[in-house]
Amino acid sequence: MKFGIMVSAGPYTHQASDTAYYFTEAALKNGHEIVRVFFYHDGVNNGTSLGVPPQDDRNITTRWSALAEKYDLDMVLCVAAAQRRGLLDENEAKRAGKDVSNMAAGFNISGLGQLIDAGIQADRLLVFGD
Amino acid sequence: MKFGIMVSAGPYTHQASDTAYYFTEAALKNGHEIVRVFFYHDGVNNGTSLGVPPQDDRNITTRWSALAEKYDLDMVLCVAAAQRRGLLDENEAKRAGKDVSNMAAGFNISGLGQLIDAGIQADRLLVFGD
Amino acid sequence: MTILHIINKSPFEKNSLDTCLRLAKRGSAILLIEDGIYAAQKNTAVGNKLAAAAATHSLYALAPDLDARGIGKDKIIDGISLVDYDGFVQLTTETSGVQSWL
Amino acid sequence: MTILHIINKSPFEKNSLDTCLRLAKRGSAILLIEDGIYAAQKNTAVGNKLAAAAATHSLYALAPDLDARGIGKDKIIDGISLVDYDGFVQLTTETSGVQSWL
Amino acid sequence: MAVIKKFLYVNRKAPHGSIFALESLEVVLIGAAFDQDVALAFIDDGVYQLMRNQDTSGIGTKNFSATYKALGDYDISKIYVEKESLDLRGLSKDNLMPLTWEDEDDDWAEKDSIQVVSSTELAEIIDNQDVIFSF
Amino acid sequence: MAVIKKFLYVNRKAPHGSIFALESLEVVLIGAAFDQDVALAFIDDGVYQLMRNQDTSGIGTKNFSATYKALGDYDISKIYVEKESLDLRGLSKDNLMPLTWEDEDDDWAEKDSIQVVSSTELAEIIDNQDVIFSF
Repeated sequence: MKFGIMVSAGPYTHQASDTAYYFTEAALKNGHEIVRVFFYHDGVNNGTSLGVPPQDDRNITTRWSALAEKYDLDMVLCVAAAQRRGLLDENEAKRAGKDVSNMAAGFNISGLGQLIDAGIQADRLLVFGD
Repeated sequence: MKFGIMVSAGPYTHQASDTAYYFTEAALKNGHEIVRVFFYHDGVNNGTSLGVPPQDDRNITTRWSALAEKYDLDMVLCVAAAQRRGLLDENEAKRAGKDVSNMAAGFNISGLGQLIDAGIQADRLLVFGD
Repeated sequence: MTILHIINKSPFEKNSLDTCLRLAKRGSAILLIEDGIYAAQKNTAVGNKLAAAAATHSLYALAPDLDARGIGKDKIIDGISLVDYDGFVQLTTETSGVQSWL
Repeated sequence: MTILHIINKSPFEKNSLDTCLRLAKRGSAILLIEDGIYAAQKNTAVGNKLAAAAATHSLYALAPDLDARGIGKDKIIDGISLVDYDGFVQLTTETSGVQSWL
Repeated sequence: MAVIKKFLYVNRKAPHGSIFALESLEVVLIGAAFDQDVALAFIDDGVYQLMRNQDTSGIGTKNFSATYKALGDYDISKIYVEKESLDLRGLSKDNLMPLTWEDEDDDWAEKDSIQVVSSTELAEIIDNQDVIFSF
Repeated sequence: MAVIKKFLYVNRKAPHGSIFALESLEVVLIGAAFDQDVALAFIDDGVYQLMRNQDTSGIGTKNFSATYKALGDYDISKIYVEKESLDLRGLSKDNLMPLTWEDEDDDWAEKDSIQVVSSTELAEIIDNQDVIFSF
């Protein structure tokens, strides 16, 4: 079965981002397909390359990155939500006149159309949020 | 009178960060002193230098930076909360082996002791959050 | 002197107002801000609860937050005083401390 | 076939469960996750409401979230089935769609 | 031919106190270009999003409430408001902004987009969706 | 001499679903070094923070519940739990972790830190604080 996943909450602050991860991982392990993981609202903060959680805690961002690498996942941050909250890839940073970007490996920035498209392509769409 | 301000919510996502700003501005205009504005939890996201809100919207971070400049405000992000969420100044970035930092003008990173200290120094401590 | 209690959450969504009304000492002040101002509208179950509290507490609401939400000043409970941000600051100086019921 | 309703908020803090119980069609499934699992404990006002819903809905709770919160399996309402993350995925394939009551 | 799916946007949060109402509207507007069978539901504090006379000038945020009136231009004509949510808040349809659309199959007659529905009706609608976005 | 202020940490959120309980505890531990008159209040879902037998291994997050037991070592001995909050949730003190401190003025006798208080008592306590941190 094909799943679309929407993540609406930031990492660490709400458990929703953890639950989304475990659900996605379980779906993949059970042979399902993930059409896309779309990060919206504060969910875009999952994609920061600058997070430095305590040593004895999980690293939510690198965990997503590793999952994306392993399963060739399509992970998209909403561009409007990301710009508002200070998540920029190199292109967006350049366009905004900023000299740095902070996008972690495996995450891409794109428009909200990708969320709608995930809804169309997937057999089930799930929202994890606050 | 001396005020301490704690901001617990991120910019744009919750109005708490706007209310904290307007309260702080009104207190200053009315001749009061702000001991410190301490950003905790998702509040640390107010200090990102990479936010690019829509043209027709307020820029919450630059608004804080301008207020700090005008009134010589002490604005502190909690180091532990900031590291977890990917907010790093140059020192923290270097220590974490990251090649970029994303701290906006007027914000500093320090420990939770600065929050307690604000509670001790101030006549009133207010929490704005989600 | 008593403290100022602040409510910024909708009473229809969260339990913050109920808890505040249970734990705000008689004589203390209660200020509604942000989505908390939805409690101010009269003739609702919530509004009636708050109207009853007007007998024992000083009630305030932040006017710009009422305006933003389209709640007319003629629709709010008798006994609620409206303040602007300056008035909010003033309130905190007249009370002995502040508790935010997030 | 009916949809799966997901609750991730405490019923003592937010109105999500009440709204879900009002709007989940008879026969549909309800899954408690994260802080939503606090609704699963029996012999509370909330628990009794949910126990009543067991007659008309299929009820589930995410076991790792129960464990995290120290709610013993012997303390939960009869009629709630426990699932792990694999079971959660399975549930979404057996229902026709998903609504999250955030 | 591509399958047309039933999309429902569920709005349960009050405007202004948090960004969910605004960011939900942004999804709806983008989604309108995709030719799906779209409906919006306003439940619980979500009904406050449609209040008349919202004026955000005092809090310095964008007053996006006018945008709801443009939904008809995007061919979004099914806007469900739960009656129980209105009742609990002491509101009726008169407190909400009038939202309309023009029916091209009926000589472009202007019609009301808002349908106040009971919990029972809304439960049926929700259960019939293919995709539900929750805010 | 420095004035000693009354600090109250108000905990109203459940653990694990959000980070507020954990980040509140971090403030309390740092604050303990400042020699103020510190108390903690657990109200509403905050009482769940003190539940026995929390095991987070299945959700992959830190089990910080053991840390509450260390509060006594930081000379934090005033832990108020609202009775009404426990009652509503079908809980009693027996469901909570035992938290103790050692009274140096009483030959280091081990004493109970948790005081279950009524709303009326807690209202009085809250009103008497100089600084309240809310989570």
